[in-house]
Amino acid sequence: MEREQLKEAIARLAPGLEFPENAQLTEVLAPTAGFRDLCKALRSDAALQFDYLISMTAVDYPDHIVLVYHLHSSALGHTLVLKQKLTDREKAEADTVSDLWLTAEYQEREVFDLFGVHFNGHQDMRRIFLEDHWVGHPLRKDYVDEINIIER
Amino acid sequence: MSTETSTLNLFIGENDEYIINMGPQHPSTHGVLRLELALKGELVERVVPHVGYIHRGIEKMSEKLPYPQIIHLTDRMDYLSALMNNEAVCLAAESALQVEVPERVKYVRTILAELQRLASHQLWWCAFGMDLGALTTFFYGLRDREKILDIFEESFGSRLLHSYYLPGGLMHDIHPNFQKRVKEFLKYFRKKLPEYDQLLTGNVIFQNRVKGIGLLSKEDAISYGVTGPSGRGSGFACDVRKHQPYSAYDKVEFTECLHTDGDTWARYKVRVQEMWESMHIIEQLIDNIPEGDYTAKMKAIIKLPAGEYFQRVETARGELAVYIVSDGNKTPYRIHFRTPNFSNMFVMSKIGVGCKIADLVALGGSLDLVIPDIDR
Amino acid sequence: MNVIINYFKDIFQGVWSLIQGMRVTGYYFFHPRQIVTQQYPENRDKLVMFERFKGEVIMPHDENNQHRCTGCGICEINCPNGSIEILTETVINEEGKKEKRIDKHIYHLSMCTFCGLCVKTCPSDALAWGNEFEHAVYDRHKLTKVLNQPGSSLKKEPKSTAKEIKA
Amino acid sequence: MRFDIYDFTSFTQDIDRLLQENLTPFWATVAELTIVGVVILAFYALVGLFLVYAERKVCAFMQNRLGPNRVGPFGIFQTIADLIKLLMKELIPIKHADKILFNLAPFIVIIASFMAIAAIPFARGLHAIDLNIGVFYVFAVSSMGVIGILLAGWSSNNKYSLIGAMRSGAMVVSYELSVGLSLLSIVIFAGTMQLSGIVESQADGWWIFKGHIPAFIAFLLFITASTAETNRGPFDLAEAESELTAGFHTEYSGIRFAFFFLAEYMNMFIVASIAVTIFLGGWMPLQFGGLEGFNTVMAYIPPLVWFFLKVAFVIYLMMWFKWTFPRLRIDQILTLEWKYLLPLSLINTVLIALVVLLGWHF
Repeated sequence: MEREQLKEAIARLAPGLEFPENAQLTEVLAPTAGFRDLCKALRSDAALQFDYLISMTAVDYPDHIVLVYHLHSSALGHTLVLKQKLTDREKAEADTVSDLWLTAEYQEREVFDLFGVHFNGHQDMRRIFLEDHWVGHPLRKDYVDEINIIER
Repeated sequence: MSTETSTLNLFIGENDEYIINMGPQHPSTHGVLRLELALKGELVERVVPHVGYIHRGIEKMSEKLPYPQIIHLTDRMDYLSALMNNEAVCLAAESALQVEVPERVKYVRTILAELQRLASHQLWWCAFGMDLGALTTFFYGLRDREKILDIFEESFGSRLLHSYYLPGGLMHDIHPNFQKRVKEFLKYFRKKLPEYDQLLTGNVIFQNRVKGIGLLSKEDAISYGVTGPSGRGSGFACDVRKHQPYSAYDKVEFTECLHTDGDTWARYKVRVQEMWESMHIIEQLIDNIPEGDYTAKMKAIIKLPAGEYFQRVETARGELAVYIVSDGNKTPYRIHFRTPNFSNMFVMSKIGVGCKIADLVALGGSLDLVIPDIDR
Repeated sequence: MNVIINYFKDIFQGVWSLIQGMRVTGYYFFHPRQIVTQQYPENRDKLVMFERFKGEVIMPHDENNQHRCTGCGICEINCPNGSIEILTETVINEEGKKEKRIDKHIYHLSMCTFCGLCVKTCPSDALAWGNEFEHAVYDRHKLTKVLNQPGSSLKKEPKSTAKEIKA
Repeated sequence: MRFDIYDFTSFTQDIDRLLQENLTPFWATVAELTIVGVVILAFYALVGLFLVYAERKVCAFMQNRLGPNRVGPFGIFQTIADLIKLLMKELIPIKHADKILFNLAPFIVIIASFMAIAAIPFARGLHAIDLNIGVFYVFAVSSMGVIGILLAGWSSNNKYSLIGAMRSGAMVVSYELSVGLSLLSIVIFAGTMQLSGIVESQADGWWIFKGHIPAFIAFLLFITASTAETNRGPFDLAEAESELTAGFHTEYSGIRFAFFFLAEYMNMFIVASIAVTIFLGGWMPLQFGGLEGFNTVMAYIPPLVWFFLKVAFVIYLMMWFKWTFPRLRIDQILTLEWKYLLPLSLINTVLIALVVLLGWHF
């Protein structure tokens, strides 16, 4: 599906979607509210069928965290970058999509571990790589570890 | 799946479950993976994977390093497909800079990727045999893999962790003997690969051990993001080489090996078939490597323009995706590696249920896990 | 009846497949020439590594004990692990001018990941790969090496030759 | 004292007479027992060491390797070096292990295999005891070892060990049947359970040749089932190192581990000896009717050489199995026994009974 068609098809699904220009792939910035419903629609819509979550990660900016979902349709072969912006860095929360794409269960755990984003509705919200008593979330830009991180 | 049941000292878990820890030190977890198993007799009732024993924070480290220096870290994720990992970062950087790499580089990268895939599948084959108790396979696989490693060593001086690519091309040109050696190897391995079938594939014990074990449906494979030969064993057409060709894959003819059974046997067959396909791909390219420069003209300091870049590459184990967020500096603002083993491994908690311990070993072997790739 | 035939067919096919496998191992058992083991310490004299083998970073010196390192520090910047440290000193040369030149090129082999960026980026081709691979020592500090030999000096050569070598 | 390499009867009788003449009957018996014990013990250790070396060399050659080649020429002293290492190693005490059983288990395993050696006839007149129910005795004693394995697994306080021990128990219980039935088939042929009698009955041809196809099938069944009984080869589920790390002997170290190790190899030797005695004519040379010259040459080779050559062949066969095949799963092992080996053995036994009744054998 061409990029413009894809944008049209997605824009039909939910209001308030932004389509940033000059992106490498088709990109959608979705509002936090109703994000799960949008995901559900993206997955089940016959013209879209985004059934494969390639990767799910987060990017930490000084004043907000962006969750990035790379979606792919195994049947139709188009790719989409779905984003949502979490403005509250201190108590970052998002809705889980782990029941829609099963791999998200572990990718969300990773984001929780390294970025400190809590996913509501996730059944097993534990740290995945680090020990349970670890303090801080290492991939945040303001994370300090004077022993292990050597600045040069 | 609450945390309480994962207490190590409990001899008996909930509902009279017999809890054992497979790993982190265990011969068949292929690294430091810990699987917490709840058993009923020999039957596995629950698999809870615990990872992170060798988490090195490659993504965090990469945020402080210029792009050429990130490449040597990618070697250390999936060390058995180091060249493909290198390639992923290079391709992402090249597409960001809109550099057209010379044809020679594309050809060499494709040949090397396929050689690496062969080497990786050979190691998988021999380790898989060993998981199932056929110890001799291990030596045959390593014997043949050695030939590929020698080719690598002659061309770029290293056997496992190559860091041979740079954004824009290669570190240096391939060795003059490269083509001759690769052709010799192909001739040799075309004779040896049927031996693999004779020894293991046709064996009735082996077939009984792998058939119908660890059934993974296509829907689950897609939903779990199980890619690579493991996903293709379930009928998930996920070969990035085929669907989004990069390097010289659009110039070669090869089939995407698909099996629909989704069991350990299907995954095994896909990999053995891929070894044949890899040889087929190399044969098409090896005589036609164009002359030319081994690298495109690059600036001394590589700065990606601000933006986000996403590159998918097919490694020996599945789909590796690199996601780079650049703010225009010489270091990435954020780099994320979507590693194939991360998704491939967690599917064990689904398909491992109901197996016997021995089956769990078999299906773990068939997923071909490399643990550093999970932990990054 | 079919069941019984299949039963015996299964047995025969199974046994046949087992014999196939035994043929492979049996073949190698009776063909000891196929053995690939290298008897390492014994074959040390004959052992030739590939010329590009990355054993360690070295700084080649010529017969006059001269090297090409100008002490520019590009390798130090390009090393991802900080395994190269360059100590320079300022001396007054024959012409009476102040000149910066290398004092010690320190190489921590214990931290090196053999990525090859230092050798690749060196503008004057002062560094190269050595074939030595027996690095085992009893003391970690012995892995920290000074690459420029004591008393060595910078090779003065016309710029054109340096370029030719690079090309 | 007459020493005849072809017949040890007079030799052993002479020793017996010598002792009886010089000592009281009680002390003579004690002396005889001691001699037999020491000889068998020395033999046991030697064979064990040699077999470990042989296995390592055989598997190395099958895997394109050289195998041990450092200690002594061709590494022949490697196993001795290993033994010294094992003797010097610490016996690690296990917390919460059942101390008595834990220490007892290796001895049970080794005693069981030790006892079985006693009944094996190495040459005419060369055996510790010639029971008239020899087959039955060997059969009974050799399955005692599994008690040791069960105890080891249970007392180690290790979950992997326990699983390994239970597997071993399940296996032995089932494979006993096939072993018994395949031995029984030759007992039907020979009409005796005395091991030396069975060997003597093969003077004109080994049972594997004389007994037509049923005897050959019985041989295959016996090899398969006994490989399983010795916890070896594709049936090494009890230790299954890729699943259970080391199974029942995970927690053992030093000499206790060496006992398990030695017992495994000795069991292999015993099983091979039984197979040779029953199916391959024991110490009898290879004879073909009608080939007089060939038969004379064959008969010239001493029986001890014949016996050990045949044993080496059977052991090589078992090693060949082990280093070629993948391991079976526990349910497949039981399926193999109950669905394939056992019915086949039963049919085979009936067939042999028919053959014997109709007098079809040679």
